Amino acid sequence: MNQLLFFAGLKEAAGTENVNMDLAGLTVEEVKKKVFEVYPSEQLQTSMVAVNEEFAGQEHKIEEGDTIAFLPPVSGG
Amino acid sequence: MNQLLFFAGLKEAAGTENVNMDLAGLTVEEVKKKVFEVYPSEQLQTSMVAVNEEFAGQEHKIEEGDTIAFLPPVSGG
Amino acid sequence: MNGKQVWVTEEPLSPGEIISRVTRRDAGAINTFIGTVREFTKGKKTLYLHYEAYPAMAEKKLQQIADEIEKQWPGTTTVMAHRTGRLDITDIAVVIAVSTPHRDASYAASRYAIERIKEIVPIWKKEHWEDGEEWIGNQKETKPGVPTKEESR
Amino acid sequence: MNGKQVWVTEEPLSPGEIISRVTRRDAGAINTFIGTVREFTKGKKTLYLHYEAYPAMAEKKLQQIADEIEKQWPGTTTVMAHRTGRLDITDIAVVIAVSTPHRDASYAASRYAIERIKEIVPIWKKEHWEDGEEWIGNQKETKPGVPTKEESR
Repeated sequence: MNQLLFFAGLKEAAGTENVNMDLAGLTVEEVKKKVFEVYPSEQLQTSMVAVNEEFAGQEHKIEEGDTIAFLPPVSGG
Repeated sequence: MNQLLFFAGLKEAAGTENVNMDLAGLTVEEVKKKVFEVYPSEQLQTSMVAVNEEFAGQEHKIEEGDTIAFLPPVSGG
Repeated sequence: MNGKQVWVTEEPLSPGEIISRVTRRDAGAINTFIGTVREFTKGKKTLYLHYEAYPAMAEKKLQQIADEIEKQWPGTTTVMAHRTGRLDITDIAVVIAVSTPHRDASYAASRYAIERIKEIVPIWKKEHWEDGEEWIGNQKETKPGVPTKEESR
Repeated sequence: MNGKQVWVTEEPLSPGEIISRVTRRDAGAINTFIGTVREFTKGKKTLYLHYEAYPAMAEKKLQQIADEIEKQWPGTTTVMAHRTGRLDITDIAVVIAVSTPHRDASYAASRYAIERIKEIVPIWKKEHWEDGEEWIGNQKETKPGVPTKEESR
């Protein structure tokens, strides 16, 4: 099982801050598509993805137990 | 009468921090020469001169009552 | 408070305390950058802000920035803290303090830190106005979804 | 303390207090530069420093720098203080704080302030080592006797 985290505008659009899905074996790109089917937010397209608190590229493969976070463009500072 | 002020290394070289001299009518350049006769410190040559707390050029003319300060290269900050 | 080099907190930040953490015998210069909540942005009046973070990752990324700085400017000590939650006008959102032997590096490292924070640290700002609210994003105008200068795994 | 924008004092300087003076509703950025007493300079161990000022003129020149900054970067608030007397290792010699609407100007104005202080403010530093002491001068390596960028009367 994998935990998905949503932040900021994406959290509001999804109406939840975390959800569990089984995504092991998929690439980040595939994960984005799959999550988009459930939470069709435009912001998902412009978000970065972090796997286990590190930015992950489109080709990165999800493993069992990974935490996957969807990060809208940041605006700290 | 004019008050002369010496600072930092110049004060130590001159052995005094202030002295009165009558310098009205002289230019800063002339004042430097005159003061050098009394306090022949090399540092006098490399010092800036301030008249009444403002930097003064070589041609600046001293008036009665002006305070003349000799400022070695600064090293604050 | 604590002995951390970087942190994210809901508590008010104290610049004086953070400055004292980077003060050391072999430093002659300390540069500090403080981001505060400004009332007007492009003529629009902000009532207050709300900052949200992905705290664990935000602290990791702040630490990464501190490490990058100490690699790029050897002999630099960096301490950074970011506040989250509701912030009112003039409240401090972020404090960066760097100490270096000489002043050039203190300015360069401090500037680097704030630019990197706006690039890679997962913290988001929501502006609240009289007539609405909005999550602010992409301040750096980087291309969405591409972590600039960040190595993707 | 006092309501001054610039001052020279024998008392210890408090960065936190100085930062609070430049904090305001229309600023989003505060940059602070702090000069501290470093133990080693070019391999030589400093025991302590002694700063001497021409106080009245030093405050005039600090004020001039603050005015120059507010002219060059409109919307900037500048507060600067310099300490004199004996300073030990890690003691704060100078604090510059500038607040601006956006961060670019805060870095530029702060940097301008410290460079100008080292150029035109009549304050001198004497270094005390185990084997001697010396007045330091001409840190900026400007030509002696020529007030750089300064209009001679």
